[in-house]
Amino acid sequence: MSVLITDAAFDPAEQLRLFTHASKGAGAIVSFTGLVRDTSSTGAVTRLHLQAYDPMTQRGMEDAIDKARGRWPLQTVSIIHRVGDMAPDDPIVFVATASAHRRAAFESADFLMDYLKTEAIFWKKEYTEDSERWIEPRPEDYKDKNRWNS
Amino acid sequence: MSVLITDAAFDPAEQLRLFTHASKGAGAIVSFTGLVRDTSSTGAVTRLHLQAYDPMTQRGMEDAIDKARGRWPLQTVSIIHRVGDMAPDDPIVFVATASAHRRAAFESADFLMDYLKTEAIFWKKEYTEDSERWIEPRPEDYKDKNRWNS
Amino acid sequence: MTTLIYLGRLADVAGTSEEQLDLPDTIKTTDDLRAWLNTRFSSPTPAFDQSVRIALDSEICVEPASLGTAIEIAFLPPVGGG
Amino acid sequence: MTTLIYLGRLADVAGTSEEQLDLPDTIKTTDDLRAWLNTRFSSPTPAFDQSVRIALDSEICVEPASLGTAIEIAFLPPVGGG
Repeated sequence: MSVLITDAAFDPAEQLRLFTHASKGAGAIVSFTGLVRDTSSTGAVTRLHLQAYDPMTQRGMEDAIDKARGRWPLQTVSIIHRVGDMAPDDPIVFVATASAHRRAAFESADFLMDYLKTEAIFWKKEYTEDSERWIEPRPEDYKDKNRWNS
Repeated sequence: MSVLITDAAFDPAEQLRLFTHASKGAGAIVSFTGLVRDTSSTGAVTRLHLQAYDPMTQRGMEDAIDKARGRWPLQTVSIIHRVGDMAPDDPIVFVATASAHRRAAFESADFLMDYLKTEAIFWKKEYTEDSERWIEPRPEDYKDKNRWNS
Repeated sequence: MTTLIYLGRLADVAGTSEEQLDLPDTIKTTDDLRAWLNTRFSSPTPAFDQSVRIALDSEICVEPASLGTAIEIAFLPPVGGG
Repeated sequence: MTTLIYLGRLADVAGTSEEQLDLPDTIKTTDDLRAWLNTRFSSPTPAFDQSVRIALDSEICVEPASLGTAIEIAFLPPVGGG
Protein backbone atom coordinates (compact mmCIF):
# COMPACT_ATOMS: atom_id res chain seq x y z
CA MET A 1 0.00 0.00 0.00
CA SER A 2 1.52 3.33 -0.83
CA VAL A 3 0.44 6.95 -0.71
CA LEU A 4 2.64 9.63 -2.19
CA ILE A 5 1.94 13.36 -2.16
CA THR A 6 4.54 15.09 -4.28
CA ASP A 7 5.32 18.45 -5.83
CA ALA A 8 7.38 16.75 -8.54
CA ALA A 9 5.93 15.67 -11.90
CA PHE A 10 5.38 11.91 -12.28
CA ASP A 11 4.87 9.58 -15.23
CA PRO A 12 1.75 7.36 -15.02
CA ALA A 13 3.24 4.77 -17.40
CA GLU A 14 6.34 4.41 -15.24
CA GLN A 15 4.10 4.15 -12.17
CA LEU A 16 2.05 1.40 -13.82
CA ARG A 17 5.29 -0.43 -14.63
CA LEU A 18 6.40 -0.30 -10.98
CA PHE A 19 2.93 -1.20 -9.73
CA THR A 20 2.57 -4.20 -12.07
CA HIS A 21 6.00 -5.41 -10.99
CA ALA A 22 4.93 -5.18 -7.32
CA SER A 23 1.64 -7.04 -8.02
CA LYS A 24 2.88 -10.41 -9.28
CA GLY A 25 0.15 -13.04 -9.26
CA ALA A 26 -2.68 -10.50 -9.08
CA GLY A 27 -4.55 -11.32 -12.30
CA ALA A 28 -6.30 -7.92 -12.61
CA ILE A 29 -4.84 -4.41 -12.45
CA VAL A 30 -6.82 -1.19 -12.89
CA SER A 31 -5.25 2.24 -13.14
CA PHE A 32 -6.80 5.69 -13.19
CA THR A 33 -4.89 8.76 -14.33
CA GLY A 34 -6.32 12.24 -13.87
CA LEU A 35 -4.83 15.00 -16.04
CA VAL A 36 -5.12 18.79 -15.81
CA ARG A 37 -7.85 19.95 -18.20
CA ASP A 38 -6.92 22.51 -20.77
CA THR A 39 -10.20 24.43 -20.71
CA SER A 40 -12.54 25.71 -18.01
CA SER A 41 -15.85 27.56 -18.07
CA THR A 42 -13.90 30.81 -18.11
CA GLY A 43 -11.40 30.03 -20.89
CA ALA A 44 -8.13 28.28 -21.60
CA VAL A 45 -6.44 27.04 -18.43
CA THR A 46 -2.87 28.25 -18.01
CA ARG A 47 -2.11 26.75 -14.61
CA LEU A 48 -3.61 24.64 -11.82
CA HIS A 49 -2.39 24.99 -8.24
CA LEU A 50 -3.01 22.25 -5.67
CA GLN A 51 -2.56 22.66 -1.94
CA ALA A 52 -2.54 19.93 0.73
CA TYR A 53 -2.49 20.11 4.55
CA ASP A 54 -0.25 17.46 6.00
CA PRO A 55 -0.37 15.27 8.00
CA MET A 56 -4.16 15.34 7.57
CA THR A 57 -4.04 14.85 3.79
CA GLN A 58 -1.74 11.83 3.96
CA ARG A 59 -3.66 10.27 6.85
CA GLY A 60 -7.01 10.73 5.07
CA MET A 61 -5.72 8.95 1.98
CA GLU A 62 -4.34 6.07 4.08
CA ASP A 63 -7.74 5.75 5.80
CA ALA A 64 -9.47 5.62 2.41
CA ILE A 65 -7.17 2.77 1.33
CA ASP A 66 -7.99 0.94 4.59
CA LYS A 67 -11.69 1.32 3.82
CA ALA A 68 -11.19 0.00 0.29
CA ARG A 69 -9.28 -2.99 1.67
CA GLY A 70 -12.13 -3.65 4.08
CA ARG A 71 -14.59 -3.87 1.17
CA TRP A 72 -12.58 -5.64 -1.54
CA PRO A 73 -9.86 -8.31 -1.59
CA LEU A 74 -6.94 -6.22 -2.83
CA GLN A 75 -3.39 -7.34 -3.27
CA THR A 76 -1.78 -3.94 -3.89
CA VAL A 77 -2.99 -0.32 -3.91
CA SER A 78 -1.11 2.84 -4.85
CA ILE A 79 -2.11 6.51 -4.89
CA ILE A 80 0.10 9.32 -6.13
CA HIS A 81 -1.20 12.89 -5.88
CA ARG A 82 0.47 16.05 -7.12
CA VAL A 83 0.56 19.33 -5.21
CA GLY A 84 1.94 22.71 -6.32
CA ASP A 85 1.73 24.22 -9.79
CA MET A 86 0.75 22.17 -12.83
CA ALA A 87 0.24 22.86 -16.53
CA PRO A 88 -2.59 21.51 -18.74
CA ASP A 89 -2.20 17.78 -19.50
CA ASP A 90 0.08 17.23 -16.49
CA PRO A 91 -0.91 14.17 -14.44
CA ILE A 92 -2.56 15.22 -11.14
CA VAL A 93 -3.46 11.84 -9.70
CA PHE A 94 -2.70 8.18 -10.29
CA VAL A 95 -4.62 5.38 -8.57
CA ALA A 96 -3.82 1.71 -9.14
CA THR A 97 -5.44 -1.39 -7.65
CA ALA A 98 -4.52 -5.05 -8.07
CA SER A 99 -6.65 -8.05 -7.18
CA ALA A 100 -7.32 -11.64 -8.16
CA HIS A 101 -10.78 -10.38 -9.14
CA ARG A 102 -11.51 -7.97 -11.98
CA ARG A 103 -14.57 -6.43 -10.29
CA ALA A 104 -12.66 -5.77 -7.06
CA ALA A 105 -9.93 -3.96 -8.98
CA PHE A 106 -12.43 -1.81 -10.92
CA GLU A 107 -14.71 -0.97 -8.02
CA SER A 108 -11.96 -0.12 -5.55
CA ALA A 109 -10.22 2.23 -8.01
CA ASP A 110 -13.57 3.91 -8.69
CA PHE A 111 -14.27 4.18 -4.93
CA LEU A 112 -10.85 5.71 -4.25
CA MET A 113 -11.32 8.29 -7.01
CA ASP A 114 -14.72 9.29 -5.57
CA TYR A 115 -13.01 9.73 -2.19
CA LEU A 116 -10.23 11.80 -3.73
CA LYS A 117 -12.68 14.09 -5.54
CA THR A 118 -14.85 14.88 -2.50
CA GLU A 119 -13.05 14.10 0.76
CA ALA A 120 -9.32 14.13 0.16
CA ILE A 121 -7.85 17.22 1.78
CA PHE A 122 -6.78 19.29 -1.22
CA TRP A 123 -7.69 22.71 -2.53
CA LYS A 124 -7.45 23.57 -6.22
CA LYS A 125 -7.04 26.96 -7.84
CA GLU A 126 -7.47 27.28 -11.58
CA TYR A 127 -5.82 30.08 -13.54
CA THR A 128 -6.77 31.32 -16.99
CA GLU A 129 -5.22 34.20 -18.94
CA ASP A 130 -7.26 36.78 -17.02
CA SER A 131 -8.89 35.05 -14.04
CA GLU A 132 -8.27 32.75 -11.11
CA ARG A 133 -10.73 30.79 -9.01
CA TRP A 134 -10.85 28.14 -6.33
CA ILE A 135 -12.60 24.98 -7.52
CA GLU A 136 -14.81 22.94 -5.22
CA PRO A 137 -16.37 19.53 -5.90
CA ARG A 138 -19.38 19.48 -8.24
CA PRO A 139 -22.76 18.06 -7.15
CA GLU A 140 -22.05 14.99 -9.38
CA ASP A 141 -18.90 14.31 -7.39
CA TYR A 142 -20.87 14.09 -4.12
CA LYS A 143 -23.50 11.94 -5.85
CA ASP A 144 -20.81 9.56 -7.15
CA LYS A 145 -19.37 9.38 -3.65
CA ASN A 146 -22.74 8.51 -2.10
CA ARG A 147 -23.04 5.41 -4.27
CA TRP A 148 -20.76 3.65 -1.78
CA ASN A 149 -22.83 4.36 1.34
CA SER A 150 -25.19 1.39 1.09
CA MET B 1 -9.76 3.55 -31.68
CA SER B 2 -7.50 0.58 -31.99
CA VAL B 3 -7.84 -3.17 -31.67
CA LEU B 4 -4.76 -5.35 -31.78
CA ILE B 5 -4.75 -9.15 -31.60
CA THR B 6 -1.16 -10.30 -31.34
CA ASP B 7 0.88 -13.40 -30.64
CA ALA B 8 3.76 -11.23 -29.40
CA ALA B 9 4.23 -10.25 -25.74
CA PHE B 10 3.35 -6.62 -24.94
CA ASP B 11 4.13 -4.26 -22.06
CA PRO B 12 1.06 -2.61 -20.43
CA ALA B 13 3.16 0.31 -19.11
CA GLU B 14 4.46 1.09 -22.59
CA GLN B 15 0.91 0.81 -23.94
CA LEU B 16 -0.35 3.25 -21.30
CA ARG B 17 2.43 5.65 -22.28
CA LEU B 18 1.39 5.53 -25.95
CA PHE B 19 -2.29 5.76 -25.07
CA THR B 20 -1.82 8.77 -22.76
CA HIS B 21 0.19 10.48 -25.47
CA ALA B 22 -2.64 9.89 -27.96
CA SER B 23 -5.28 11.21 -25.51
CA LYS B 24 -4.14 14.80 -24.95
CA GLY B 25 -6.85 16.93 -23.35
CA ALA B 26 -8.84 13.92 -22.10
CA GLY B 27 -8.77 14.54 -18.34
CA ALA B 28 -9.45 10.94 -17.29
CA ILE B 29 -7.75 7.73 -18.39
CA VAL B 30 -8.59 4.24 -17.12
CA SER B 31 -6.58 1.14 -17.94
CA PHE B 32 -7.23 -2.51 -17.23
CA THR B 33 -4.52 -5.16 -17.47
CA GLY B 34 -5.34 -8.85 -17.24
CA LEU B 35 -2.48 -11.19 -16.39
CA VAL B 36 -2.20 -14.97 -16.61
CA ARG B 37 -2.94 -16.47 -13.18
CA ASP B 38 -0.33 -18.69 -11.66
CA THR B 39 -2.73 -21.15 -10.01
CA SER B 40 -5.91 -22.93 -11.04
CA SER B 41 -8.27 -25.30 -9.27
CA THR B 42 -6.08 -28.16 -10.48
CA GLY B 43 -2.64 -26.83 -9.48
CA ALA B 44 0.12 -24.51 -10.58
CA VAL B 45 -0.43 -23.18 -14.09
CA THR B 46 2.47 -23.80 -16.45
CA ARG B 47 0.99 -22.36 -19.63
CA LEU B 48 -2.12 -20.69 -21.06
CA HIS B 49 -3.02 -21.01 -24.73
CA LEU B 50 -5.39 -18.56 -26.42
CA GLN B 51 -6.98 -19.08 -29.80
CA ALA B 52 -8.89 -16.51 -31.90
CA TYR B 53 -10.89 -16.91 -35.11
CA ASP B 54 -10.29 -13.99 -37.44
CA PRO B 55 -11.84 -11.97 -38.95
CA MET B 56 -14.72 -12.62 -36.51
CA THR B 57 -12.64 -11.93 -33.39
CA GLN B 58 -11.34 -8.59 -34.64
CA ARG B 59 -14.76 -7.52 -35.93
CA GLY B 60 -16.46 -8.45 -32.64
CA MET B 61 -14.03 -6.31 -30.66
CA GLU B 62 -14.53 -3.37 -33.04
CA ASP B 63 -18.31 -3.72 -32.62
CA ALA B 64 -17.91 -3.68 -28.82
CA ILE B 65 -15.93 -0.45 -29.04
CA ASP B 66 -18.67 1.05 -31.23
CA LYS B 67 -21.24 0.08 -28.59
CA ALA B 68 -19.13 1.67 -25.84
CA ARG B 69 -18.81 4.86 -27.88
CA GLY B 70 -22.58 4.90 -28.31
CA ARG B 71 -23.07 4.84 -24.54
CA TRP B 72 -20.25 7.07 -23.28
CA PRO B 73 -18.43 10.15 -24.58
CA LEU B 74 -15.01 8.65 -25.24
CA GLN B 75 -12.04 10.38 -26.74
CA THR B 76 -9.80 7.33 -27.24
CA VAL B 77 -10.16 3.57 -26.77
CA SER B 78 -7.58 0.83 -27.15
CA ILE B 79 -7.75 -2.95 -26.77
CA ILE B 80 -4.79 -5.29 -27.08
CA HIS B 81 -5.36 -9.02 -26.75
CA ARG B 82 -2.79 -11.80 -26.79
CA VAL B 83 -3.21 -15.09 -28.57
CA GLY B 84 -0.89 -18.11 -28.59
CA ASP B 85 1.10 -19.47 -25.65
CA MET B 86 1.59 -17.46 -22.46
CA ALA B 87 3.29 -18.04 -19.11
CA PRO B 88 1.94 -17.09 -15.66
CA ASP B 89 2.05 -13.31 -15.06
CA ASP B 90 2.19 -12.53 -18.79
CA PRO B 91 -0.27 -9.80 -19.83
CA ILE B 92 -3.24 -11.28 -21.74
CA VAL B 93 -5.33 -8.19 -22.27
CA PHE B 94 -5.01 -4.41 -22.01
CA VAL B 95 -7.99 -2.07 -22.27
CA ALA B 96 -7.67 1.71 -22.02
CA THR B 97 -10.33 4.41 -22.25
CA ALA B 98 -9.97 8.20 -22.21
CA SER B 99 -12.72 10.74 -21.64
CA ALA B 100 -13.35 14.20 -20.27
CA HIS B 101 -15.43 12.41 -17.64
CA ARG B 102 -14.09 10.08 -14.99
CA ARG B 103 -17.25 7.94 -14.80
CA ALA B 104 -17.34 7.47 -18.59
CA ALA B 105 -13.74 6.23 -18.56
CA PHE B 106 -14.38 3.81 -15.68
CA GLU B 107 -17.68 2.44 -16.93
CA SER B 108 -16.62 1.95 -20.53
CA ALA B 109 -13.45 0.05 -19.53
CA ASP B 110 -15.55 -2.13 -17.21
CA PHE B 111 -18.11 -2.71 -20.01
CA LEU B 112 -15.42 -3.68 -22.51
CA MET B 113 -13.87 -6.15 -20.07
CA ASP B 114 -17.26 -7.79 -19.48
CA TYR B 115 -17.63 -8.09 -23.25
CA LEU B 116 -14.15 -9.58 -23.58
CA LYS B 117 -14.80 -12.16 -20.86
CA THR B 118 -18.09 -13.46 -22.26
CA GLU B 119 -18.52 -12.57 -25.93
CA ALA B 120 -15.13 -11.94 -27.45
CA ILE B 121 -14.27 -14.82 -29.74
CA PHE B 122 -11.41 -16.51 -27.95
CA TRP B 123 -10.85 -19.96 -26.50
CA LYS B 124 -8.50 -20.59 -23.61
CA LYS B 125 -6.69 -23.76 -22.64
CA GLU B 126 -4.96 -23.95 -19.31
CA TYR B 127 -2.07 -26.31 -18.69
CA THR B 128 -0.76 -27.53 -15.35
CA GLU B 129 2.06 -30.00 -14.71
CA ASP B 130 -0.21 -32.96 -15.34
CA SER B 131 -3.45 -31.70 -16.85
CA GLU B 132 -4.94 -29.48 -19.53
CA ARG B 133 -8.46 -28.10 -19.84
CA TRP B 134 -10.47 -25.66 -21.89
CA ILE B 135 -11.79 -22.77 -19.77
CA GLU B 136 -15.21 -21.26 -20.38
CA PRO B 137 -16.70 -18.11 -18.81
CA ARG B 138 -17.90 -18.45 -15.21
CA PRO B 139 -21.51 -17.70 -14.21
CA GLU B 140 -20.24 -14.44 -12.58
CA ASP B 141 -18.85 -13.34 -15.94
CA TYR B 142 -22.28 -13.63 -17.59
CA LYS B 143 -23.87 -11.88 -14.60
CA ASP B 144 -21.37 -9.00 -14.86
CA LYS B 145 -22.11 -8.76 -18.57
CA ASN B 146 -25.87 -8.56 -17.99
CA ARG B 147 -25.47 -5.43 -15.84
CA TRP B 148 -25.26 -3.45 -19.09
CA ASN B 149 -28.52 -4.67 -20.62
CA SER B 150 -30.82 -2.11 -18.99
CA MET C 1 -15.18 -28.65 -51.19
CA THR C 2 -16.09 -27.23 -47.81
CA THR C 3 -13.66 -26.27 -45.03
CA LEU C 4 -14.78 -27.22 -41.54
CA ILE C 5 -13.10 -25.36 -38.67
CA TYR C 6 -13.20 -26.94 -35.21
CA LEU C 7 -12.49 -24.28 -32.61
CA GLY C 8 -11.51 -24.56 -28.95
CA ARG C 9 -12.28 -27.93 -27.39
CA LEU C 10 -13.89 -29.20 -30.62
CA ALA C 11 -10.43 -29.65 -32.15
CA ASP C 12 -9.82 -32.27 -29.45
CA VAL C 13 -13.12 -34.00 -30.35
CA ALA C 14 -12.45 -33.95 -34.11
CA GLY C 15 -8.76 -34.78 -33.78
CA THR C 16 -7.94 -31.80 -36.03
CA SER C 17 -8.60 -28.07 -36.06
CA GLU C 18 -9.57 -28.00 -39.72
CA GLU C 19 -10.52 -30.33 -42.54
CA GLN C 20 -11.56 -29.99 -46.18
CA LEU C 21 -14.14 -32.37 -47.58
CA ASP C 22 -17.16 -32.76 -49.82
CA LEU C 23 -20.22 -32.89 -47.60
CA PRO C 24 -22.71 -35.66 -48.46
CA ASP C 25 -25.57 -34.38 -50.61
CA THR C 26 -28.01 -35.15 -47.80
CA ILE C 27 -26.45 -32.50 -45.53
CA LYS C 28 -28.35 -29.32 -46.36
CA THR C 29 -28.96 -27.57 -43.05
CA THR C 30 -27.13 -26.83 -39.80
CA ASP C 31 -29.31 -29.48 -38.09
CA ASP C 32 -28.21 -32.10 -40.66
CA LEU C 33 -24.60 -31.11 -40.12
CA ARG C 34 -24.76 -31.30 -36.31
CA ALA C 35 -26.36 -34.76 -36.44
CA TRP C 36 -23.82 -36.00 -38.98
CA LEU C 37 -20.83 -34.72 -36.98
CA ASN C 38 -22.20 -36.11 -33.71
CA THR C 39 -22.25 -39.52 -35.42
CA ARG C 40 -18.82 -39.15 -37.04
CA PHE C 41 -17.18 -37.99 -33.79
CA SER C 42 -19.23 -39.93 -31.31
CA SER C 43 -18.67 -39.19 -27.65
CA PRO C 44 -20.65 -40.02 -24.46
CA THR C 45 -22.51 -36.71 -24.81
CA PRO C 46 -22.91 -35.18 -28.29
CA ALA C 47 -20.13 -32.60 -28.77
CA PHE C 48 -21.95 -30.54 -31.40
CA ASP C 49 -24.85 -29.56 -29.14
CA GLN C 50 -26.69 -26.24 -28.98
CA SER C 51 -23.94 -24.60 -26.88
CA VAL C 52 -21.85 -24.72 -30.08
CA ARG C 53 -22.63 -21.89 -32.50
CA ILE C 54 -22.07 -22.24 -36.22
CA ALA C 55 -20.53 -19.55 -38.45
CA LEU C 56 -21.07 -19.73 -42.20
CA ASP C 57 -18.30 -17.86 -44.02
CA SER C 58 -17.44 -15.93 -40.81
CA GLU C 59 -21.02 -14.95 -39.90
CA ILE C 60 -22.83 -16.54 -36.96
CA CYS C 61 -26.05 -17.98 -38.40
CA VAL C 62 -29.48 -18.00 -36.86
CA GLU C 63 -30.49 -21.64 -36.69
CA PRO C 64 -31.89 -23.71 -38.15
CA ALA C 65 -30.24 -22.42 -41.30
CA SER C 66 -29.56 -23.70 -44.78
CA LEU C 67 -25.86 -24.23 -45.44
CA GLY C 68 -26.33 -22.59 -48.85
CA THR C 69 -23.07 -22.13 -50.69
CA ALA C 70 -20.86 -21.62 -47.61
CA ILE C 71 -17.28 -22.60 -48.27
CA GLU C 72 -16.08 -22.25 -44.67
CA ILE C 73 -18.14 -23.56 -41.77
CA ALA C 74 -16.82 -22.96 -38.25
CA PHE C 75 -17.98 -24.51 -34.98
CA LEU C 76 -17.66 -22.20 -31.98
CA PRO C 77 -17.99 -23.59 -28.46
CA PRO C 78 -18.70 -20.98 -25.71
CA VAL C 79 -16.23 -18.13 -26.07
CA GLY C 80 -14.43 -15.86 -23.61
CA GLY C 81 -11.14 -14.01 -23.55
CA GLY C 82 -9.50 -11.60 -21.14
CA MET D 1 0.74 31.75 20.99
CA THR D 2 -1.56 30.00 18.55
CA THR D 3 -0.92 29.34 14.88
CA LEU D 4 -3.90 29.93 12.61
CA ILE D 5 -3.78 28.23 9.19
CA TYR D 6 -6.00 29.60 6.43
CA LEU D 7 -6.42 26.98 3.73
CA GLY D 8 -7.64 27.25 0.13
CA ARG D 9 -9.71 30.37 -0.56
CA LEU D 10 -9.49 31.49 3.08
CA ALA D 11 -5.89 32.60 2.50
CA ASP D 12 -7.30 35.16 0.04
CA VAL D 13 -9.79 36.33 2.69
CA ALA D 14 -7.20 36.58 5.47
CA GLY D 15 -4.49 37.99 3.23
CA THR D 16 -2.09 35.33 4.50
CA SER D 17 -1.97 31.56 4.69
CA GLU D 18 -0.74 31.47 8.26
CA GLU D 19 -0.38 33.74 11.28
CA GLN D 20 0.80 33.40 14.86
CA LEU D 21 -0.96 35.37 17.58
CA ASP D 22 -2.26 35.37 21.12
CA LEU D 23 -5.99 34.86 20.93
CA PRO D 24 -8.04 37.20 23.17
CA ASP D 25 -9.00 35.56 26.48
CA THR D 26 -12.67 35.79 25.52
CA ILE D 27 -12.19 33.33 22.60
CA LYS D 28 -12.77 29.92 24.18
CA THR D 29 -14.78 27.93 21.63
CA THR D 30 -14.95 27.34 17.89
CA ASP D 31 -18.11 29.50 17.80
CA ASP D 32 -16.25 32.39 19.49
CA LEU D 33 -13.41 32.01 17.01
CA ARG D 34 -15.64 31.97 13.92
CA ALA D 35 -17.48 35.13 15.07
CA TRP D 36 -14.21 36.91 15.87
CA LEU D 37 -12.65 36.05 12.48
CA ASN D 38 -15.79 37.04 10.58
CA THR D 39 -15.47 40.46 12.22
CA ARG D 40 -11.72 40.75 11.68
CA PHE D 41 -11.93 39.74 8.01
CA SER D 42 -15.28 41.21 7.14
CA SER D 43 -16.71 40.40 3.73
CA PRO D 44 -20.21 40.71 2.18
CA THR D 45 -21.00 37.15 3.32
CA PRO D 46 -19.16 35.73 6.36
CA ALA D 47 -16.18 33.70 5.13
CA PHE D 48 -15.89 31.47 8.22
CA ASP D 49 -19.34 29.92 7.85
CA GLN D 50 -20.37 26.32 8.55
CA SER D 51 -19.00 25.08 5.22
CA VAL D 52 -15.56 25.70 6.75
CA ARG D 53 -14.40 22.90 9.04
CA ILE D 54 -11.96 23.51 11.88
CA ALA D 55 -9.03 21.23 12.75
CA LEU D 56 -7.45 21.51 16.20
CA ASP D 57 -3.87 20.22 16.10
CA SER D 58 -4.61 18.33 12.86
CA GLU D 59 -7.86 16.70 14.00
CA ILE D 60 -11.22 17.82 12.60
CA CYS D 61 -13.32 18.76 15.64
CA VAL D 62 -17.00 18.10 16.24
CA GLU D 63 -18.49 21.52 16.85
CA PRO D 64 -19.21 23.40 18.94
CA ALA D 65 -15.91 22.56 20.62
CA SER D 66 -13.67 24.10 23.21
CA LEU D 67 -10.35 25.28 21.76
CA GLY D 68 -8.61 23.76 24.78
CA THR D 69 -4.85 23.91 24.50
CA ALA D 70 -4.65 23.66 20.73
CA ILE D 71 -1.50 25.26 19.36
CA GLU D 72 -2.42 24.96 15.67
CA ILE D 73 -5.91 25.77 14.44
CA ALA D 74 -6.67 25.22 10.75
CA PHE D 75 -9.66 26.38 8.72
CA LEU D 76 -10.67 24.01 5.91
CA PRO D 77 -13.09 25.16 3.23
CA PRO D 78 -14.72 22.35 1.14
CA VAL D 79 -12.03 19.95 -0.05
CA GLY D 80 -11.51 17.93 -3.19
CA GLY D 81 -8.52 16.68 -5.12
CA GLY D 82 -8.06 14.43 -8.17
